[in-house]
Parts: sequence; structure tokens; C-alpha cells
Amino acid sequence: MKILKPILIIAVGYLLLKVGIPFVGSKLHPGTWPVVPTSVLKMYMFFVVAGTLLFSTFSEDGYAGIVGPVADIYTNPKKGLLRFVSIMIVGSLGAYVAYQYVKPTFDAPVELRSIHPAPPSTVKMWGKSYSLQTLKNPLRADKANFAKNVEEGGIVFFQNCFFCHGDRMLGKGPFYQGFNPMPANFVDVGTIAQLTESFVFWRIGTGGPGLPSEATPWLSAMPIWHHLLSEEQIWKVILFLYDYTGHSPRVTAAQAH
Amino acid sequence: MTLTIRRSKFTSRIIFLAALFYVSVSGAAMAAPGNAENGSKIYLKKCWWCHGKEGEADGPAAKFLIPPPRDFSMGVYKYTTAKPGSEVTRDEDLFNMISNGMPGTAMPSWRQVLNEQERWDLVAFIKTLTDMFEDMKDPPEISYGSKVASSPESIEKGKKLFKETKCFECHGELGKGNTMKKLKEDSGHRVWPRNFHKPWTFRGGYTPEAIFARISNGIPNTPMPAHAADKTGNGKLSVEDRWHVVNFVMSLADDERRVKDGENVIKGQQVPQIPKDEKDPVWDSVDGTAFYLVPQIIQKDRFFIPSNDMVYVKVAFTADEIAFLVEVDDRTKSVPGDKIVESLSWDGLSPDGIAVQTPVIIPESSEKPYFGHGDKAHAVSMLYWNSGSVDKGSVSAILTATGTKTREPSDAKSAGFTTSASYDNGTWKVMMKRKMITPNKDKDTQFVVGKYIPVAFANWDGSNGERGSKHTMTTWYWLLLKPETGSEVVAYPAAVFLILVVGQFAFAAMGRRKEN
Amino acid sequence: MGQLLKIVVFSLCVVCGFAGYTTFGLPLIIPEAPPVEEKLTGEITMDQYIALGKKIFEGKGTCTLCHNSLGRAPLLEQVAQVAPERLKDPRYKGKATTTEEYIHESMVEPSAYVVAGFGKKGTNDTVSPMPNISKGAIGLSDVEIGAVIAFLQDVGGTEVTVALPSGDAGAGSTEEEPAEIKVAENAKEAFSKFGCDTCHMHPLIEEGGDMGPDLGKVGATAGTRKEGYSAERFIRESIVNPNAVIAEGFDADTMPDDFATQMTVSELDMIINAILGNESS
Amino acid sequence: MLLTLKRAFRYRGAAAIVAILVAISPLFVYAALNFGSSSLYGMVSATPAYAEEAAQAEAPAQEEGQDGAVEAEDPNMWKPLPAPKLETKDYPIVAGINSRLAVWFAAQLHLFFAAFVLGVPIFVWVIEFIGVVTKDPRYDNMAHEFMKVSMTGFSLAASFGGLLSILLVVLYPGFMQYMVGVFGKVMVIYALMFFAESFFVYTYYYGWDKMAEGGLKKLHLFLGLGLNSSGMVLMVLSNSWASFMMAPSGIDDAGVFLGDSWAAIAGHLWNPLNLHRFIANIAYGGSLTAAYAAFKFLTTDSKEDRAHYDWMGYTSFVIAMVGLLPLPFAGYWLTKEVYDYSQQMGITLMGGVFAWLFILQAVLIGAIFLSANYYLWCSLGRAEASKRFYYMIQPLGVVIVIAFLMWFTPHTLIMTSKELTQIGDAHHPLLGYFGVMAAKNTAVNTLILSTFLSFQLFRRANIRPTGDGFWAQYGTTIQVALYIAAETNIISLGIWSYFIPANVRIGLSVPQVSSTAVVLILSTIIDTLIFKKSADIGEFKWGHMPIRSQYTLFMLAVSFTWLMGLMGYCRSAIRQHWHVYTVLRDNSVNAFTPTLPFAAWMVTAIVLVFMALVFFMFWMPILAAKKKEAKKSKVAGGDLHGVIGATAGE
Repeated sequence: MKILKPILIIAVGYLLLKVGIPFVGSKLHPGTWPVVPTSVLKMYMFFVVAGTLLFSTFSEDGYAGIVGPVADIYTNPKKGLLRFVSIMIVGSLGAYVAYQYVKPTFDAPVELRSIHPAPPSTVKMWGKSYSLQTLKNPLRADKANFAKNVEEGGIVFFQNCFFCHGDRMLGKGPFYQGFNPMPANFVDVGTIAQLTESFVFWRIGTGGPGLPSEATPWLSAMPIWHHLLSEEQIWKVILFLYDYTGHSPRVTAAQAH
Repeated sequence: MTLTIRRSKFTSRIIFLAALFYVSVSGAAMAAPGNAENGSKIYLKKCWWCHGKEGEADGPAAKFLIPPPRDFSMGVYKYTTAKPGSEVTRDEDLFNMISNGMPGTAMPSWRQVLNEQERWDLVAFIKTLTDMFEDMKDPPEISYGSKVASSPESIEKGKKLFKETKCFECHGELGKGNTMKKLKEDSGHRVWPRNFHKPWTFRGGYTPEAIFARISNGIPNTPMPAHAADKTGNGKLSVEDRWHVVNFVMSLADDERRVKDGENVIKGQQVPQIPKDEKDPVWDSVDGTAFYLVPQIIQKDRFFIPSNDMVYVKVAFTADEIAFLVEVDDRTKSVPGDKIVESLSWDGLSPDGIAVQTPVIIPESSEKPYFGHGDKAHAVSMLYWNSGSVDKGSVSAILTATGTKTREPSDAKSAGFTTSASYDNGTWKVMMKRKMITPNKDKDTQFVVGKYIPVAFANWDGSNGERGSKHTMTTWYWLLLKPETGSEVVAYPAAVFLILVVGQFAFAAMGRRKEN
Repeated sequence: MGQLLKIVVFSLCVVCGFAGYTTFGLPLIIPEAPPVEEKLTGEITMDQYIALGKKIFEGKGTCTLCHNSLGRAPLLEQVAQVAPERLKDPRYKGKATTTEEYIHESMVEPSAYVVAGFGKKGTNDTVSPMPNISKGAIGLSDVEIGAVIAFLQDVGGTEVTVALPSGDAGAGSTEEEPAEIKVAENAKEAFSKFGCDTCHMHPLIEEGGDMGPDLGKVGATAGTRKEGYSAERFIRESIVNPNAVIAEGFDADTMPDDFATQMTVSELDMIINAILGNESS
Repeated sequence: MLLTLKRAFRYRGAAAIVAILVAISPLFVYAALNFGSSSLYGMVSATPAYAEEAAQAEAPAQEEGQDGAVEAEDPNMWKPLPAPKLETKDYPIVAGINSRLAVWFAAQLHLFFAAFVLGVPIFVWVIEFIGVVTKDPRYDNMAHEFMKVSMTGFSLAASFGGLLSILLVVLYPGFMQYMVGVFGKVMVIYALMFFAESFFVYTYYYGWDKMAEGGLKKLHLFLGLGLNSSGMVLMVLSNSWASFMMAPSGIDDAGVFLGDSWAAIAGHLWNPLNLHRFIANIAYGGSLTAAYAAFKFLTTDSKEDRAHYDWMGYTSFVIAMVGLLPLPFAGYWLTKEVYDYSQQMGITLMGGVFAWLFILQAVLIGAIFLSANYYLWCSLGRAEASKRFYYMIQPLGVVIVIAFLMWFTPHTLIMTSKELTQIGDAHHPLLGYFGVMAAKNTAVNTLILSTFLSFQLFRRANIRPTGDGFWAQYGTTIQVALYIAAETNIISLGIWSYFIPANVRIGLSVPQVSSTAVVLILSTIIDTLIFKKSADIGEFKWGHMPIRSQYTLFMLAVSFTWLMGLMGYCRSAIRQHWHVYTVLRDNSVNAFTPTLPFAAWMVTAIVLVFMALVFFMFWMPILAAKKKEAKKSKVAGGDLHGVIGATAGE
């Protein structure tokens, strides 16, 4: 029964994605069960099935081994009952899938937000214009006062930002649970480690309402910090964030010059 | 012969397991002596921001936190499992607090960030910040005696003891923390008693043992007294009694009103008759959803020290009307003019308030109004109620806002807007009722069945100094007024089934013809 | 044929599969509509106001005639930053106390502070050659002056303190602004349009400057200045290519050399005629 | 194949000419421009402002009978105009056509055909050259047939090009006026080059049979060279307009042309675009001719024809793969330059509105790789002896699928709120790692290595080394070691790059790519060493391919076409509402950025039209051939076995 092997491979693949990944993930982040989101899982499975079928049917033997039994069920006059049953099973499966799509649910609609949306070329804060393309953190060059600036940045952080982003910088401050999107996790390699300081400056300065629409500005609870902090304070916080997490900011060619 | 061999194998396995257990336990014990010097380095990177460089609870963040960070220079710890009467807490307690954090406070769990040795290093360093530990040996653990399993009788006994010991004076008749006293910590900071219906907010953990230790040792530095009986046993609780109280407290947990992960849609339910008030039994048949409340820390004036943490909402509707039932656990019924509540309140007394916010135009795409009061292009409609005052009674209004500063009333009468509210033992229940469709289409939300309607809430606890921009709130969640299930639930699957079955039979027939 | 049909159907399925996946399998992001371009009507934003200031600075205000890299007048990119120092300078004679007031003052009362080296000749930097730009040929309105100040503050990287004009004023001035630069109808208009009055004197100019030769007098001698050139040709050349012949006592590179691209033929002719003394009105 | 190449080296002279001509084609443009600047000057130079006014019947000046304009002898006296500020009314609406979509349609179809007819002659010429070197008529025939297929493409490309320029002039006059102001000279050269190309293409194709022998054949080869060179120049010139629109150069902030055409051409993105399109054209041409061969394979009953078209399909397939493998890296270069040019544009491209487009692209490329591998695996069936490799296919497939899953894992995961809370973070602790560039680089290198391994397995399907030389004994072991070392290197670099700053991380893709390249090159060389002396084991039968394998060739061609259309939309749409980025704004009513599904269906519609035309294109030579059927002497078929040695290893 050559057909069993691909079925087995697909089943193992499914289990790995459904249980294996969350299991490993739960070891990395205790207390969570990081499932593969359904949207991704569907695509994964599509290609697992497609790939398995491909490498099982490249040879004539393999092809016959898989198509043969299926064709047999549909055409062998001796297998009338089996044919009937399998046709019913396939039909019921289809009906089940259709039902999943039309059944009434209270699942919230899926909303997508772009985590790193495109920044504008210039941004206005404190009545001034900043060109994000070339903007650099002016305090980074000040090596003599670096430690002092970092500490002052930390104080700004703990008096303003920490309530959401948390003292572990994991985006889990005392009030994080009430917010969606969750506050940014700065330790993660996917956030500030990917960004230039000018990008971070823009995100802090203009907050949630300053986001373009693909990043759902109506949901973000990030305050418009240039209403509450000074330019220098924001640059200090940025120094602190990179220093505390050990990440270094990205530098574009325009900024390097 | 075989039998003995098997047995000896079994014994050796037991011995092996025991040895393993011993090694791991003693390993943990051996890890205990931390390196204070290394601890100091970690402290100055991660901890001082709240606890202060010298451990005097005066870090930059400290003034924004209630409960305040622990003052290590005092050496007094609130959550201790040391034997009653000990002058200091156990190292293990310090270690556990660092490892697990304290729910409901700004202290997080450091397990993910610091390894075990580092946490012990911190314990060692923290102990050097006071002279309390200098001549003290690590005190012995409290004796838990023989634990009494929970049973209706035990709970009943616990309830009786709860009354006799006058726990209700602070924790309220039903244990919701609706105090009759104004409570302070020794440091002068305000403190509210725990609400036993939400044991997941217990700072020292939610296990019978932890609660037992709390009852026994009290919470040092706060009005919570120790209840462990001394040798004479007068006026205090015996070990067994304490277990009864533990069982009683544990029995109060109300998981129904706990925020459930990922549940962010209010299940609006169609009812034959709109409930007439917040106590209408119709509400019992409607599912509720709980959401976290967070303080308004986004715009001036920012607010950091909330007392209410959660809102529980039910929505019922008929063809014409819609009713929101909003429940908030609030320790005080703040109605200005009420002398008793005025004496309990912090930072003056203003009315308690609740607001429900929905967009005026229900969005078709993901674009919504800004969650805080909408924005210029997207107005929001708010159903607002507050407890008013003793003289004038409660206040209610429908408002339309396009930003925090642009808020104007809409016509409540033509919208058929009414409210009714009651306060019972630590919980406000407020019902707001409105017509589904109102004449003011550009000011009021027109509720539609079957659409996902963004919804958000705000709450003011008047005795906690909450007024104006100082309040708690939620971001956008959803309200779905559940439509009656239509025929498509049957029709589509049936059609798919038919197509597949007929198609397959046709395919089979074709295949056979080919073969022939 | 059967094979061909199969291939066509197969290809069709593949393409439609891709498009279907795009439509149903990926989240839909609706790109933002193009940003609205500055339309100066009624309410305007500070950005638009600053943009207007830039437009005036480079166009109608004729500021760049002198405030450019040729060193005819101080560069203004940094003016907002240095203003506080200037206010403290003992040579300062005005009444301004803030940057905004200072810039405003230097536009309407240029001699209140003269940057060292940029004064009228012989006045020891006490009198500025700059005209009052709220009067005369340039004649900016208050709203327009405000826009220029906002622009200068923005360029200087300092806070823009200018208040936005109230709706009516903003709309009124800005609507006429683009139409402002129109072809001069007579020599007098032409003189003021191209700012000749800033440096030159002429009977048609009410209050001229003295950084360049007196145009009332050059007509008489123009025909003799250059071998083989008629008076008319010489003046034409002097306007189109000012550095060809430099009059005694004046510096080269002072007069802008781009009038050729700015003047219409008729304007050029009118000016030449006026200098030649052929036009008297 | 390598042996063929070795023989080719004897024709060093000819090879050098090719190399030099390809290399100097940009220089040629440069020279032509300088030539143009003196002779074409008068044709397109902008008019001085005041002279223009004089021409517009400036009343007083003319009345006085004066020639108002000062003689325009001094070139420094005129200045070109800045970019116009177009308004909605400046865009004519002709017959209610949506001008955006009309131009999109024409441009994309033009590009499809143009890419095809630029790509095909490149390898036609190479195959013809191999034919001359090996003196094997089958190569010459195949090259001729490829050319035959693409001939209809030439006129279609030209027709759509004409349609495109008419549409642009009619529907976007303001924009075209500005572009002519900057590129006027270049456009004239372009037109001239087009005549050159037409000349070469017709002489090359129609002179094929007449110039078959001796010195004439060399002349014919030279014509082919001319065809490719002029095609190359045409491509780089039109690329310069496209790259100018994205990253303008040679103009000032206001869009005033500074007078140096070369500066306008050699913009920031010009060369990355040139390389990307050059490689893609080869791959694209290969995939379409493969589809042609598959089409013929499926529609013929003759065994000999099947063998011929199987071989032709295989060759085209290999050509497509040779283009496809380096394509991702050319794409990286282009993207990197986009980032360097403008961070805003870069993030719009990768993280903003278009972020999902790259997931879609990943899915398509994955589909292409999967089909390619499947074709190679099916190819094993041509040789009985290949069964000894079958055991490797399944693990190889698993690796490819896993690498592919990593490759298209999106950075932003779509999750329901329940999943979000289960995961506990917006970033997934495992899948989050797959969303970033480090994982993508690792995955794509692994994909390429696996595909190449499939290819190498096929090459040795029915041969074994003979003799006891060092390479025959240990060569395979060394190859295995190479693969393992490279893959280890790729994976460990991929993992390491999570622990280092982003700036350094970007640089790590270079050693990863180098690992892949080293395997590709060394392993090929070792192969020739191993099989210096080899013997056939079992039979090798061209035409012995299952029907389903031919469908993968269609899958390849269709996916490639669709992908090209999609990326064309992407490259063009990141300018958003600009004709020329930051300089000339698109103020027409159609200045919207289409959504992805909209673009997808638009591309689908265009591809369907294209495919209809392609089937027509395939049909034409068949029609022509049917008439000649009777006279035709059969060259195809016969003993094809010798050919295997040339293409499938020796």
C-alpha cells in the first residue's frame, strides 16, 4: 500500500505544525501555547500536501501507487460499497468545510496591522521639520556623556513608558493586558533591532495617531509623545532602549554619511 | 528467581529516583547562598528604577505606583511565610517574589529574564540594604498543620468565622473589598482591601497555602492583622479555623467574571422583551463578557493609580431597542454628599461614572475612529451615566465626540435613552437602554444586527480621585448583535455535498466507461 | 485539440488560482489615497503656511535676488537661530524682543540691525540697503510677511511661533498670490517687478537704492561705453549679462544675471526704453 | 556540456568579441549620446523663456518690427523648465478610457513580448554557436526553431510598444512632454536602435538557411551578435526611463534637467534594474520556449517528434533555470539600492502597503521551484538506471518543502485574537524567526542547492565513471562533502545572524550566497572530472516522459509570466502618486495605488490576453510548417543519443 506513506507523511507534518511548534514555543516562552495561526497553517498544509504528492509521484511506480488505488475505488465494479462510502465521506467533508465558513460565530474579525509601516520622509514635531532619511540621534556622538544620557533616558522611560512596555522591555508592563495591539517588545529581534533610530524617533514622537492607516492608528494606545516630552528626552529614551536591550540601531546609507 | 530480580530492579529504581530527588532538592538549597556583589550589578541595571538606588523605594517610577515598590531599607516584607512572630521574612519568600512577581502590581515575574542563580544573587543583595538581616538567621517556615480539605461544612464554618472575626469590616459582606474604613499603609499610601471574588489579583499568590500564610501573618505594614493564635489563643484563629477561612475565601472566586483570553466580542442576544431595569431576570439568560480596564495614560492629565480593573458587560436587544448592562466592581458607592463615602475617599469625592462608546458610522473596513473619543473624520457616540449627587440624583446623557475637546450632547429623548443603576455590596450595575435606530443619524450610532460594531468602555471611580481625564478605560472591542440563524447554514453545506457526491459518481461512471 | 483544451484549462486554473489566493488568502490593505496637495483656501495648516512662505520668499517677495549665495545680502537660512544673539548685540536699535518680532522688524524696518558688512556704502553699517518690503513694489501683506517668517523659522530649525492667519485673511491674500506675477504694463511697473529700485535710482523710481549706477544718468552715456555697441544694445547687454561691463565704483557679480530668463521681451524693451529716456510717464 | 564549452574556448576570438560587445554596450550608449549632443542639439533643446514668448505673438515686440529674441547663441543662456505642476484638467479623458489601466495594459503586454524577444536571441545565439563548434546540425535546427517561435513576438512587441507610446502621448501629455524634455535625445537614439534591431532580426532570421556555410555562417553569427547588442541597448535605454521615474537623477530639486543626458540615464537604480531584467529575460525566454516544446510534445503522435521536443523542452528548461537561480540575488540588490535611495520607498515596498505582495511572490517562486524540481525528478524516468537515485528524492523533497515553508512565512502573522493571546505576543516565538531576512536567505540558498542537486542527479542518471583515477574514485565523496559544508555554513550563518546587529546581518547574505555559488561551480567542475571517462549503464530515452511532467513546464511558464506582471505592478506602484518620484506628481483622477487583489486580477487579465496571443504565436510556425511539410527533409529524430552526451553530461 504505497498510498499510506504519503498519507503518513502528511499526518506527521500536520502534527508537527499543530502540536510540535506550539510545544517548542511553550518551552521558549513558558506560560504560552504559541500555535501556528490558522491562516498560516492552511498555507503550510497546502504546500506540505502538494510537496508530498510531488515527491511521491515522480516515478511511474510511485504515480501508479497513488493514483491506482484511488482509481480502483472509483472504477472497480467489485468495490461498490467502498466506493459509495468513500464518496459519502468526501461529500461530508466538503459539507463540513462549507459549514465552517457559514456557521455563525462570535469570533472577532481578523484585523491586520502593518508592524513597521513606511515612515513619511519628513515629520513635524515641536513646530519643526525633521527629515527621517538623514536624521541621526544627536546624543549618540556624545561619547563623554553617554552613560549619563542613558540613565536619564531610563528615568524618562520609567516615568512614562514603563506602564505599558514594562521593566523587562518585553511589552508587558503593569497595564499591557488592556491594550490591543500589545505594546512593543523591545527585546525581540523583530522590533527596534530592525529599525533606524530616526524610525524609532518618529514612532515615539507621533505615537499611535501618527501611524499610517495600514498600521491601524485608531487602535494603538501609544501617546503622541511630542506633546508630553521634549526632543532631547526622546533621544535619550532611544539611547536607553538600545543600551538596555543590547541591540544596535540600523543605519542607512544616507545616515552613515 | 525472576520475581526477586524484578523486585530488586524495582527497588533500585526507587533508590535512583530518591537520589535524583535528593540531588535536585539539595541543589536548590545549595543555590541559595547568592552572591550579593553580582546581585548589586543586576539590581543597578534592572531594579533600581522603582526601588531606588539605595533600596529606599524612591526610584524614578516609584511615585507613579500604587501599591508602592517595596522599601528594602526597612526590611519589612508584606508577603511572608515565616513562622508567625518572626522578625524577618524568609529568603525563600524573597526569591519567590522575584521569580513570580506580584499580580496586580508593577512587579513582574523575572523568571524569564534572570536565571535561578541571578535571582538568588538578588536576594543576597537585597538583604544587605537593611540591617534587619544582620544578626537574624533565616526563620523557619510557618507550620501549616494538617490542611482541611474544602467541603460545604468547612466553607460554612469559614463564613461564620469571617463574620465573627469582623473581616467584613474591610473586605465587605460578600468579600468584594467594599470597605467601611479608610485604609492606609504605614507609609501613608492608600490601600484597598482585596476583593475575594478575584483571587487572581492576590499579590502573594492564589494557593490555599499562600492564603493561609496571609491570614496567619497578616500583611505587615498594612491594616491587615495577623490572625494566628498565640499560645493562649485568645481572640485569634486556630490552625483549623484558619483553614476553614481559607476554604471560604477560595470558594468566593468568580471565574465567570474573569477576563477570558481572546474573548473580545460581546454576544448581543435577542430577547422577546427588553429588560426593564438592571435587576430584570431576563439578564440571567444573557452571556456576559469581561474586559480589562486600564487607566488613561495616553493624554494629559495622565492617570496611573486605578482602583477598578475590570468591566463586565451584557447586551440584549429586540427589534426596536438595545440595552447594555455594565457591571463594575467598585469598593465604594461614590455619591457626592454622602458623608460616609466622603470620609473614605482619596483626593476628594466625585461621582462614579460609566460610559459606553461606539462609532457613529459602523465601519465597513478595518478603519475605525480613534479609540479615545474618536477623531475629526470619525465621530463616536457615547452613552454616559454618572451617580450624580445625593441631592440631584444620577445624571445620564448621550454625547457625540470627535476628539477629547469636541464633545456635544445629542438628543437623549428622541433616542429613547434611559438608564437605571444600583449599587450592591461592592458592585455597580448600570443598565443603559436606547432605541436601535434614532432620528439623529449623524450623531448617534444606528445599531444593526449581524455587524461587528466596535465598542469601548470607560469608568470613573469617584472615591479614588477619578474625574475628567483621570479614569479607567478599554480600547476597542466588538459587539455583535447575533442575527437569527438563516437558511444558509444548511443550504451551503448541502449544496457542496450534492455537488461533490454527484460529481464523484459521474467521475466513477466515466472512469468505468473508459476501462470498458 | 483535446490536449490543447486541457492545456488552456490548466493554465487558466493556475492563473485564476494565483489571483484567487491574492483575493481570499491574503489580507486586504487599502493603500492610502494620494495626499491632498496644498490648496490654499480658507483654513490652512501650518505646513501649507510655511510652503506659502517659501513660495513668497522665492517669488513675489524677490528676497532671493539679494539673499543668495552671491553675498549681496546675508543668507537667511540661519536667521531664526541667530536672532536671539542679534537682539543682545549693542548695535541693535529696534524694539523686538522675540525671534518672530525680530524677523518681522528686519523686513519692515531693515535698518534696525544691519549685519556687519552688508550696510549701505559709507554708512558704516548703520543703514540697510534693503527696502521696506511691506511697502512699494514688493508690498507684502501681513499674512504674507507672517508666512515668510514662518518659513524662515522652519528653515532655521527653530520653533515656528507665527500664528496661523484667520480664515478670511489667509484666503484673501493667497488667492491673489499666484496671479500676482503678471507682465508689467509700463516701465515703472517693470522696474518694481524686477526689484531694480532696490539698487538703482531712476526718475520713474520713487525711492531707489545706490548699490548700482543711477539709471537716470546711464542713458546719456550708454552709446559710448563699448566699441561698436549702440546705446540700446549696450543697455540690453548690461541687463542680460551684467558682468560684461562694470561701471566704475561698483562691484562685479552684484546684479543678478538671470533677468534674461525672467523678463518678457516687452518688459525688457520697456526698461531699455525708460533708461534711454524714451518713456516718460 | 562542459566538453562543448571546452571546445568553444578554441573559438576564443569569437568569445572575446561577445564579451566585449556586451560589456561595452553602455559605453556605446554614452558615445551615441555625446554624438547626439552636437548633432541633435537643435532638435530637442528647450527654448529660452523669452524667445518662447516672442513666438507666442508678443504684440509690442512684433509691432515694432524687432526680432525680440536675443540670439540664442550662448547655450548657457537657456534653462530647461522645471517639472510642471499638472492638474486634473491636464489629463485628457479619451472615450471614457481609464488611462491608468489602458497604459498598464499596453505596457505590460509590451514588456511580456519584449522580454521574450530579448531573452530568446541570447540563447539562440549561444546554441547556434555551440552548433557551429560541435558541427552538430541538431543545435542549429533547434536554434532556428526557437527563433521561429519568437519571430511573431517581435512584431507583437513592436505593436504593443507603439500602442503604449500613443497611449502615453494621448493620455499623459504633460508627463510625456516633461520626459521628452529630459530624455529627448535618448528617445531619438532609441528609435534609431530600433531600426538597427529590426534590420538584424530580419537578416538573422531570414538569412539563416542562406548563410549556413563557411564564411557566411560567421557573418550570420555576427548578425546575431548585432541583434543581441542592439536589443541590449534598447533594453538599457528603456530601463533608464523606468529607473528615472523611480529615482530621478540628472535633474535638480525642481525637476529642471541639468543638461547631462548620461547623468539622467545612469540613475541610482539603473544598473540593478538592467541586471535584474537581463537575467529575468533569459529565464523568461527559456520558460516560454519550454512551454512551446511541451505544447508540441503533447500535440504530436510521432515518437521521433516527441523525442525531439522532449529534448528541446529540457534544454529550454535548463536555460530558464540558469536564469532563475541568480534572479533572487539580483532582486536583493535592486531592493537594497531602493532602500539606499529612499528609506521611505524601501519600507513602503517591504513593510508597508506592499508587504503582502512579497508573501505572494514567495508563494509563486516556491511554486516555480517545486515545479522545477518535479520536472527534474520526472526526468530521471528517461533512464532506467536512475532508479538507484530514487531513494534520495523523498528526503530532498522534504528539505525543499521545509525551506519553502520558511521562505514564505510572513513577517506579520494574521491571527485571530484568540490565537494572539495563546501566542502571548505579536511575534511568534518560532515563526517570528522565519519572518525576517536571515531566515529567508537561508531558505532560498537551501532551495537553490537542493534544486541543483536534483539537476546533478539527473545528469548522472545513466552513466557511471570508468577508470580508477582519483576523481572517479573520490569525486562524489568530495561533492557530498561540499554540499554538507555549504549547507552547514548557510544554516549556521543564518542562525548566527540573529545575534548580531542589523547592519552586519545584511552583509551576511554575501557569504551565504558565496557558499551556494561555490558548490554550483566546483561541483560542476568535479562532475566533468569524474566523468572524464564514463560508460552508459542502461538506455537513455528522450521522449520517455510522463504527460504530467510537460504540464509542469506550462506551470513554470504561466507562473513566471504572472509573477513578472505582478512585480511590474509592484515596481511601478511604489512610486505611488508620482509620475517621477518626488518631482512630477500624478494629479490625474486615476492616481490611486491599486490594492493587491485589484492588481492580481488586472495581471490575470493581461496574462490571459498574453497567453491567447502566445498560443497564436505557437500556432503560426505550425501553420507555416504544415505547408512545407511535404518538402521538409527530416533532420529531427534519428539518432539523438549522441546529443545526450552534450547536454546531460558526457
